[in-house]
Amino acid sequence: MTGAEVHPDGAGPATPYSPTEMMTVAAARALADGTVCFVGIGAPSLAANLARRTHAPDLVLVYESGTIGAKPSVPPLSIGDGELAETADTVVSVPEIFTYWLQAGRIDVGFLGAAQIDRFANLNSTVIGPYDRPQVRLPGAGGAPEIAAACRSVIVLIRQNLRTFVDRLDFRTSVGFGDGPGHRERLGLRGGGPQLVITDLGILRPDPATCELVLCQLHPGVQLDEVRARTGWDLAVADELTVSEPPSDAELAALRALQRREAKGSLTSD
Amino acid sequence: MTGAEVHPDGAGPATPYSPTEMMTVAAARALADGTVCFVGIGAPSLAANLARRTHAPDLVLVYESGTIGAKPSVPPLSIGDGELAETADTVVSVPEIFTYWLQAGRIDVGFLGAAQIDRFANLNSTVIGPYDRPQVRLPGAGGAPEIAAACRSVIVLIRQNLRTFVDRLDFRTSVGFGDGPGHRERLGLRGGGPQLVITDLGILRPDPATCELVLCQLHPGVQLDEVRARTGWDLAVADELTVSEPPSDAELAALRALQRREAKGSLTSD
Amino acid sequence: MAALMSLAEAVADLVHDGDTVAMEGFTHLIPFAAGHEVIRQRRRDLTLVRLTPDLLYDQLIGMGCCAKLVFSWGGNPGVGSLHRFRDAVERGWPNPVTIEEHTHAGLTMRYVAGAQDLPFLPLRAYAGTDLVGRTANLATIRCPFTGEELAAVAALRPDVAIVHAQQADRRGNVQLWGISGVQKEAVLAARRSLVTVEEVVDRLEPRPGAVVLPSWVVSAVALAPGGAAPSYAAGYYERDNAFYEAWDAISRDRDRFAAWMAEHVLRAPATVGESTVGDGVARNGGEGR
Amino acid sequence: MAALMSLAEAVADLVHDGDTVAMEGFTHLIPFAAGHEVIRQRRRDLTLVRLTPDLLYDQLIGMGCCAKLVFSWGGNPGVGSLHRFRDAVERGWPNPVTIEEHTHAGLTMRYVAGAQDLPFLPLRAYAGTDLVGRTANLATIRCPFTGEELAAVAALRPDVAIVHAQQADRRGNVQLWGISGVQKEAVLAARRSLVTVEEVVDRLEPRPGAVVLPSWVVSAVALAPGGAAPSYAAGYYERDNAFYEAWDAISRDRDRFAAWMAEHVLRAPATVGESTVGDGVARNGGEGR
Repeated sequence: MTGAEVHPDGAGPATPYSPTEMMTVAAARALADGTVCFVGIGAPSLAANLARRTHAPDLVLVYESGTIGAKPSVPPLSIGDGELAETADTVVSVPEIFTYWLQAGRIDVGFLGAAQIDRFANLNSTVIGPYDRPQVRLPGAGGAPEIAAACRSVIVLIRQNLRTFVDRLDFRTSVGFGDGPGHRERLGLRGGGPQLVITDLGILRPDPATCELVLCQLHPGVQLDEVRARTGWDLAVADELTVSEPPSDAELAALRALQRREAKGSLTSD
Repeated sequence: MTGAEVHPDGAGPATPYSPTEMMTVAAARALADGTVCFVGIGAPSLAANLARRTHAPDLVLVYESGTIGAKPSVPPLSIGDGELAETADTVVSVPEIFTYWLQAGRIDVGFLGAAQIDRFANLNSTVIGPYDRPQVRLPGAGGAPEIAAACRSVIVLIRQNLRTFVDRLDFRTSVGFGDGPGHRERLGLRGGGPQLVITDLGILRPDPATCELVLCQLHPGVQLDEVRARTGWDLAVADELTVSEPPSDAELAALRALQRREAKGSLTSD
Repeated sequence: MAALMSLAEAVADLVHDGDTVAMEGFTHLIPFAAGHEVIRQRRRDLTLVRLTPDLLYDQLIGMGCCAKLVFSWGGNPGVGSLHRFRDAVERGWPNPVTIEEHTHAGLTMRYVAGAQDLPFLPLRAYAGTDLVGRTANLATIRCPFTGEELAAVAALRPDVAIVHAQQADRRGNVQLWGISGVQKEAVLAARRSLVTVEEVVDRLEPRPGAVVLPSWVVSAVALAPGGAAPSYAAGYYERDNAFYEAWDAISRDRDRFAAWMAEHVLRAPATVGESTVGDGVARNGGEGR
Repeated sequence: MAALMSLAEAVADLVHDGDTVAMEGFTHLIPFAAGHEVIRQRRRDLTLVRLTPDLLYDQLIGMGCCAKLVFSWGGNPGVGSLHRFRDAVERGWPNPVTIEEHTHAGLTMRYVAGAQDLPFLPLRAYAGTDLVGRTANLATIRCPFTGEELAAVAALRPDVAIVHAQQADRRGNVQLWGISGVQKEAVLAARRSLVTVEEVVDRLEPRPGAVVLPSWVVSAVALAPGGAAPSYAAGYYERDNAFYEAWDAISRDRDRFAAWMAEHVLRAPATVGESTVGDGVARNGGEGR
């Protein structure tokens, strides 16, 4: 999850940063304070914890292991890390988290990653190749399909290239906008679906009319042609394409401190 | 719940006792040690706690308020009495007690009372008179229908007279053997149904073939004619009618000690 | 986020005439203080929901707040009948009360379905009883795998749930412990919720067997020390068993009931907007002893 | 009543070839020691069930114990793929493993239905995904009240559930605390159950957030200090994150995997009947560090 460093051109903050860091910072910024956020492990957890340490101290972190209101000092390596339970407002069973909390529509924002995404922000985290003769067997659904279905809004974090941004998913694990307008409603999905797709290149949002992902924002230094070349379909682009604010020194410092603690945690846990 | 005292004729223990005490002692005796017992308030709770203090110290008491393995020192006046929770092995929610524990068939013996019982041990605790124009509106179902359905065996405690032992219930709140053989199975009820009906006059058991209640045992001093006269249908009587062993001095002492504590608890709870 | 407000303000804000209101508490933590405030504010045409309508609902019914009762067991636990409930159902006094009657398991699963935002849940219940065909929101459903027929109950989504808890913190997070009944489900099933508490503390110390309701699923928290009396609050006070016994005689007669309510409930008004957390509602504790 | 016995005896008694076995623990309290004993006793043709087949199931699959896997997420949390799982599914090594694949919510409700002894439960899940039509024990059901179509999952009743807990008392009552996952449901859904524990104590002290399993719903309790390592046991030891990372390289190669298992698991046999509670199984702790 590292990339070539980006050196700001002098107009912004001076600290160089990686595309992955830009992605994480963009995700953190998307979380308003007080938001109730269903968090998976890895980039989403890092982004949510970064938000909590910067502009959103009252972010409510809910992990599928049942911890509600967790306030970890170190980004957890696993959704069951002990500190999540120790710092949580309450810990409930897995049946309860999926029924009383997620299914009931109490979560504002769900974070998802995936191996593949299509133009309607449907996601594949199950298999590359045919299901019965897999080329790469991925971990599978986990909580993703219900997060995609039930959260008021979903943020997808995914690196952008021809393996990930595909014209046709090998398997539809989680529904974004399905086959297009009205499909979520026909399926009875109650959440708003993916409203934000954050990649290492920029930010995409669904077109309200067509439900197709539209590139709305480029990260600093990224060219539009590069994004098109890394997208497996004919990419829709907003009329007014903006450029992401580079990570501030404060954001980078907080992010790196989190990652140092994470790395330390992973080596000294015994 | 008092009655005329019975004075043993000198062959048994010397202490006089009431028909109600005989009924409670008979109920307590029916509980083998180690039995998992779903207990309501009043006579059942008194009987179960008497059993726990005499021959069945490892009786497991489950109350519908969610207390599992409660060991109260005083018979509770309400199924939610604080001491039930304080002395329990675990306290679970009401949804859990009815689904994971009662419905799942984990209870050996359920105790039920009622305002009316019929020959198939169906019970009415809902209404006397027509449902829509009640003569006496009773408390209603509570946990009874599911206790009657799911426990491996049910013990009914009820005073016997023409108001309680009726040819036709005004309302079927809880199913005993329904309309007769095979009815429980057709209804999909998994528990064994009422295997024992204990009254102030004697003990009745269902006939294995007809499912109809059969008088099997008289309490000391009770005449068969009296029982027939207090039954609203043509009562079946066992070929070999036995007589209950009168309450022993130890049983009476334990029972009365419980009742003294109960009465004291009810006056000094503040 | 739960707003900390006075009980009078909370009831004025959250409970409206015609609402479906669930006041839960399974013999423990019964929200008497809040129910009394509903009586004082003279709410009418309420659909009152509760597994075990006991003294508090007897009072609400007798004071004419209730148009419909959804319940599974209506009695004075350990004592006998609820006379105001019976008078309403048997004789329509002070107003006719329609009933929707369940078993504990069935009404419980109506709350659970509501809390899960499912339209129904299946259960093994009701089969062979005369409740079938008489009780609304009850149906049968066939298992798509085994073909077995089960009962199904419709989700219950009260307009307001009212519960009493031992503690809230200053952010409005709530903790209750001991016998917890269906309070969590009632709050999560309801559109709005009010939690009265024995005290507001700086920090909720985790307790064995505790149910925690995060502030963001509660509409309002109101301080009401003693607010569960004459029922009990584990760790605070015991059940006033003598009052439960005394209620039998108080409630048997319409006039004596009315006089008792006038003296013990109506004459203790907490004026809307007057009181603030920490004093205005403390008086609700201890009444009816 | 749960029998207190050695881990080797308990596995010999309770786990049979061809059984459906659920070893649960949601990242916390994963029953590694018991799973290793299953490997040592060379159980075959197991249908292994688990929400999150991680390292333990990777080991069971790689050692040829598993004929079918019922799961919802199979990965090395925070690290990446499970290489033995992938090798079995992608290339049939050491034996083909068929899969029944759910979402967390769906598989969870299969356990819950089992624990409630219902044949199915409804939930909002799966709609629009390619799991529909590919996954057994999944159907749709129409709400009898609203007409809405929902997913339905069939009850799961494992032959055996195996979980790890912090403590049991001498009567076999079990207490676990911290993240408790679906352990209670797995045990209550199963026909038989084995609980390994960090220690046997005279009295279970009630803990915040604890799950208690009364002795009478557990088949056997076996002492296995360290028995959740390299996962963690809250209050006893932490997760060995370094081992989770190291497992990626160990498991990537078939030979290296086999050698590691031979050295760290197979060479630590707990002979049936030899050990008694208190010593025989303590050795299982700490392996894989």
